[in-house]
Amino acid sequence: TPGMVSAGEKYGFGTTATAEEIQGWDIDIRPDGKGLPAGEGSVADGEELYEQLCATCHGLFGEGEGRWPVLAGGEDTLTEERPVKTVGSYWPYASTLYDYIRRAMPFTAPRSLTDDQTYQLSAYVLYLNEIVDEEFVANKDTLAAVEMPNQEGFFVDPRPDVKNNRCMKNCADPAKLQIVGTLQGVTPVGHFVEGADAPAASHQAQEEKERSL
Amino acid sequence: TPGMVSAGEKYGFGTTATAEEIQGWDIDIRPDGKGLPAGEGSVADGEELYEQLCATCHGLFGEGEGRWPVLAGGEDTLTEERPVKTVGSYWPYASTLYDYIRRAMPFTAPRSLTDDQTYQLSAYVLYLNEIVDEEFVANKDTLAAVEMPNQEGFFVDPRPDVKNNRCMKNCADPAKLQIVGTLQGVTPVGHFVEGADAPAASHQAQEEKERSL
Amino acid sequence: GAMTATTFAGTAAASKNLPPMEPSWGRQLGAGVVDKPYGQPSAYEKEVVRRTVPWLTAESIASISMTPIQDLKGIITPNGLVFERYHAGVAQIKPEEHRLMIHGLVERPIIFTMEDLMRFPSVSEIKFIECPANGGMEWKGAQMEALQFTHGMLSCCEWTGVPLRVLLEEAGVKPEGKWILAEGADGSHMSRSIPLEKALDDTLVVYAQNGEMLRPEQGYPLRLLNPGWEGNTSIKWLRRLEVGDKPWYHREETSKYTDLMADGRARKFTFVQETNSVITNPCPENPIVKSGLIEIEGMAWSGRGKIKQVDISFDGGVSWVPANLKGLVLDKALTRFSLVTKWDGQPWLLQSRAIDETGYVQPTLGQLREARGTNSIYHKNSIHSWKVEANGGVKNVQIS
Amino acid sequence: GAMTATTFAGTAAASKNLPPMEPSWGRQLGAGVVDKPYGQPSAYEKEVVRRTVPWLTAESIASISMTPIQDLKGIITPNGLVFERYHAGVAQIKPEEHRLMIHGLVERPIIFTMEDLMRFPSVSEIKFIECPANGGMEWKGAQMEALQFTHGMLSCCEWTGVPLRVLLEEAGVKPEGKWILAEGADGSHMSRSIPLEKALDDTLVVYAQNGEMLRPEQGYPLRLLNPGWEGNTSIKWLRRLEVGDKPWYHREETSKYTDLMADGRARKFTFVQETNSVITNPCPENPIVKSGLIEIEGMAWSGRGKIKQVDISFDGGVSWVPANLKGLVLDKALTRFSLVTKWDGQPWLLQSRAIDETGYVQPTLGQLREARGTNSIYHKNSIHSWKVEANGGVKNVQIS
Ligand code: HEC
Ligand code: HEC
Ligand SMILES: [Ca+2]
Ligand SMILES: [Ca+2]
Ligand SMILES: [Ca+2]
Ligand SMILES: [Ca+2]
Ligand SMILES: [Ca+2]
Ligand SMILES: [Ca+2]
Ligand SMILES: [Co+2]
Ligand SMILES: [Co+2]
Repeated sequence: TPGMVSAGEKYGFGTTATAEEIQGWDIDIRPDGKGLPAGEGSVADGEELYEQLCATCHGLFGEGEGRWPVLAGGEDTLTEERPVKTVGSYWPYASTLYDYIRRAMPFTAPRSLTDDQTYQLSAYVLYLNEIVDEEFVANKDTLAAVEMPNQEGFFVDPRPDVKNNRCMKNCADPAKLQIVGTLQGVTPVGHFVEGADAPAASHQAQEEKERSL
Repeated sequence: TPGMVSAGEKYGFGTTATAEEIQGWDIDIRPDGKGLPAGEGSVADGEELYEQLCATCHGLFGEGEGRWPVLAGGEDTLTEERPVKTVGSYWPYASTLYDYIRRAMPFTAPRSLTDDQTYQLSAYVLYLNEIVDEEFVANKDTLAAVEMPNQEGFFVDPRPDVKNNRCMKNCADPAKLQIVGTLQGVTPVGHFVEGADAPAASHQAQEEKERSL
Repeated sequence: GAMTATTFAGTAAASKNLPPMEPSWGRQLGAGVVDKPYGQPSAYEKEVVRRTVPWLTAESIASISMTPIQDLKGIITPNGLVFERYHAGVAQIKPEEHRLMIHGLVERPIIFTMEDLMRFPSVSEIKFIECPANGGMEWKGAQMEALQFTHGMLSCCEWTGVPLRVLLEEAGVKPEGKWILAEGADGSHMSRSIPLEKALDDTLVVYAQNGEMLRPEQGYPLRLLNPGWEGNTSIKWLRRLEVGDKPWYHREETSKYTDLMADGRARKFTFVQETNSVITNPCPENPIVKSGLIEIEGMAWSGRGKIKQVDISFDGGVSWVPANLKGLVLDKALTRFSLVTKWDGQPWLLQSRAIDETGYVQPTLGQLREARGTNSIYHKNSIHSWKVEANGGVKNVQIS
Repeated sequence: GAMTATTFAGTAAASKNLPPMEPSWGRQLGAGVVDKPYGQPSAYEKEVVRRTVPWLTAESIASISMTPIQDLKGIITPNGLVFERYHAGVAQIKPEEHRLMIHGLVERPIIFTMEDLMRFPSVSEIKFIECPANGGMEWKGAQMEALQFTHGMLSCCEWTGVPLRVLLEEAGVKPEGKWILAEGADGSHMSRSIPLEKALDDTLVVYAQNGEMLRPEQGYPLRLLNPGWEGNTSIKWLRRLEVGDKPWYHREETSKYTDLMADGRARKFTFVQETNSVITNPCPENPIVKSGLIEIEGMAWSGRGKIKQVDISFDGGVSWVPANLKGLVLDKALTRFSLVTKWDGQPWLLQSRAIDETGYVQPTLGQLREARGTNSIYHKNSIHSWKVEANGGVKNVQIS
């Protein structure tokens, strides 16, 4: 009867994926090494490739050109006012490096690297961060075995972590309120503030004035 | 206290409209003549003006050129398969004619007529419909006094007028179902039916095939 | 759905973009943010547009276009696809110079700027708007070969504005005031008489649709919205509201938008859009492409309130099964219904029948014709029929 | 409102378009129907656009833009204004060649075409999407001078698609399956690990927004939607879902989208967008232009469910009055609040404080900073403060 479909019945839409189809798209890597392909790459080969493909944005030493991401350094800055979060200072797992370079880098030509090249670049970025030495050769065993400095630095979200009360009256001492104004001239407000304009939102203005992020 | 606004208090937004401001915009006419301005217009003057401003679309005799609206004729067609609803055959009040010409005609130059011209054209369209004779001069008294043929032809919406039941089974005799298909080739379906296309939706195709509206 | 009419198989089989290959779009960068400060649909959705039937009117400036409801999902109509109805084309109004005048039988006649109106507390409501001529081409027989043309004079948006009641209280309606004339600022100065009762009930004066300011096509910067009533009463480019003691009997409520009965007499002030429904999947534009399970889906709406139930028939109305309502069920808004079933090539005579919260049951075409004849043009809300053929094709038919 | 920042008076006074004159648009015809088969906003609404803050990112292809929430009404964000977040720009995907692969710990790995996905029964739900970095520029101090930049990484649409649960049942998740990796087809191949629990709860795989197919900017033709969770988990241009027994710890869930605490340790899998609210009228872009009655209006939202209550303070949090919720109050959707009051030039320190159905009360900035320091970038949902000055101007301030 129309309108009568047995519970639990499958729709049967789509086609079964073949092993070959899956393999081409199954690019992800996990901390336990699952997903790492065959092949290998040395720090030395990585250096050459990095200078060719990566240094223009990320800097020769991973220091980052202009506002492009910094890839190395930042040790012991995580409690500072301006933490520098890099592969070395922040990332918990080396597998993430292989995974991310493979899926997203180089920025302008994602998915263009071979598996070996990705091992080379992973090895070199680890080397730039002084996590491996110059003899290091990355492969699916050695990379999965790398221990990252900040591996223990993460814990599961404990929110809700803050408990406000629904106070309605006398919730604060009006005499003691501290009011801090906006840092002016760093956001583009030319569309509604007369006189204000885009220059205020340029990178230059920001470098002088930016407080955070 | 914030959040406390006395009930019934007015917002006081906007400005009071002056009599002059109102007068310029208060263009509407009612069947009882309310809204009709001073001035007047004869059938004879109307004829000249109509031929100048209206006949290209509505035809010399109000018969309508091409698909432009018919303004005259259609008496006694309201029960026919293809009723011709015009000022003469259908409209209940002459005031509507003055009102509509004043607010919307001529199509390409709305609000361009003087009050006298509007009287002239109202008189002439009534004359085309044989509702007034050639001596007729429209003004706020004579126009309000015109009795239209179909004045009694309207009654207030009695809906809901049809009562269907929520029958679920054996609601009709399957053997007696009459299925009538679509008149093909009058709607533009070239965007999803291969081979079908816009020509089928042209005015010409329609004139040959159209069943209704 | 938006893409069902396209053939996927052919091109795809030969493509370098299918697994296990990395598609071309995964190997390159796309445009950055604010490349389009105001976004557009994908270039692949070009077919999802408003369409008109040229022969319906003398030309496009006093005409109508239909929403591609065959391609829409959920209950919101995106602003770019809301159906159009013009009597003098789209007015291009400078919002700073637009005014709403309220006068007539009031204590204090007022002129509002847009800024004044937007200072009032606002309300936002999801409501359908439908032209009473929706489906009207089919009184005498089926002649529209596509859902967009049989039911597309219909849209549903979230509208924001001020209850007309609030503005009338501001002006102070005199005790003699019983009707309101609403008038547009466009070249047609479209005018309709609205009973004060409706105006004080749920009529809104709106300036926004789906979050942003009204589109020019929908009356920018201001329109009336009479929820559940024929669309033409919701005057666009609204500039004037006059309170009077009697209706005006203007051209759009005498010559047009009156319903001619078989006996030659006509109904006037036929405001309400009664309960209606239509199946959107399958439909002529969305044929069934494969055997197996299928979701019969559609939309129902009622100008008198909420949809309570929709039933579906597969055999031309002989027997019916209840469908499920899905998503939000709101007052005077489009409401989705759904029924999952199986199709294995059997011919169907598909119908949907909506029931609203007043208990009104959507009538058959036969019942409507019996009560009204075939000349009434407007308010054809009868049960609609699709013939599903053995190849999955869908045709508009009438069953009696 | 969209137009409050413009000066009306000057130009208008001298205009021939004001009563008693007949405006120019009443004396002419406008464009006819289907002049724009897909419509656009009025030319007078050019300022209502997405905007970015250039210095936030190296360039626009891996960047973010903000929705002009200061100009929006109601709860629906029109598709053209939904905020953007890209890691490799907007992918331009041929829908016929797009595939969704589900594999990993499943009985039967499947590849779906768009046509396959659109055959499943669909659901449509109004849900907000917010970037967890919304407001994140303000942890250390107020630096954004406009509402669009303090809270504009936020939109709310009606989304249509298939519950992920249905697709997972189709593939048959093995008992060991506990996490799902979702991956995009764009150049960044953005990837996030989603707990199976969420996937089986309310996660959707969506192909339409506000009635029409997804915009390219929002992942055309397919995206994930994790209601109430940080926007980046709702992977756009979705092409792959792998079921696994553990999370993947990819770049977007380690290097990014983890929240660094004052002690140097960081929170991971901080998915929920907690209860938040902001006043949209007045705000920096919508100063108070006249004394008298004013509707204080704003929006509230919670990733944990419905909004239950919003309070407003005029004195920087010393005392509070309850506001009214208005319109639809939906699960994980924007919800409007409102309070009508009077302003006669007195300075205000305006705040809003939302409470959701779990009883969670939106915290103060002080409380958040005390718990988390100022380096956590994400999830800054604290009570926001606007300083209303004697001239009606509104400034972004922080109060402690
Ligand atoms: C044209 C500029 C450019 C080039 C060349 C480039 N990158 Fe990147 N890289 C970026 C940008 C931009 C991001 C951040 C993207 C985002 O956040 O979406 C990034 C991010 C990264 C990150 C993550 C940084 C973090 O802390 O999260 C790594 C690792 C990386 N790139 C490695 C490489 C490698 C290896 C190469 C060479 C094969 C390379 N990049 C080439 C621009 C570039
Ligand atoms: C360029 C074509 C054109 C010209 C010239 C024109 N009209 Fe019209 N007229 C129309 C159209 C189109 C309509 C219908 C408009 C609509 O429905 O929105 C119409 C409608 C009418 C109607 C209402 C018909 C009905 O049955 O409802 C009247 C009366 C009328 N015109 C009178 C006039 C007069 C008087 C003039 C000259 C001053 C005039 N028209 C000039 C095109 C024209
Ligand atoms: Ca994998
Ligand atoms: Ca070093
Ligand atoms: Ca009047
Ligand atoms: Ca005659
Ligand atoms: Ca289509
Ligand atoms: Ca503005
Ligand atoms: Co009607
Ligand atoms: Co988070």
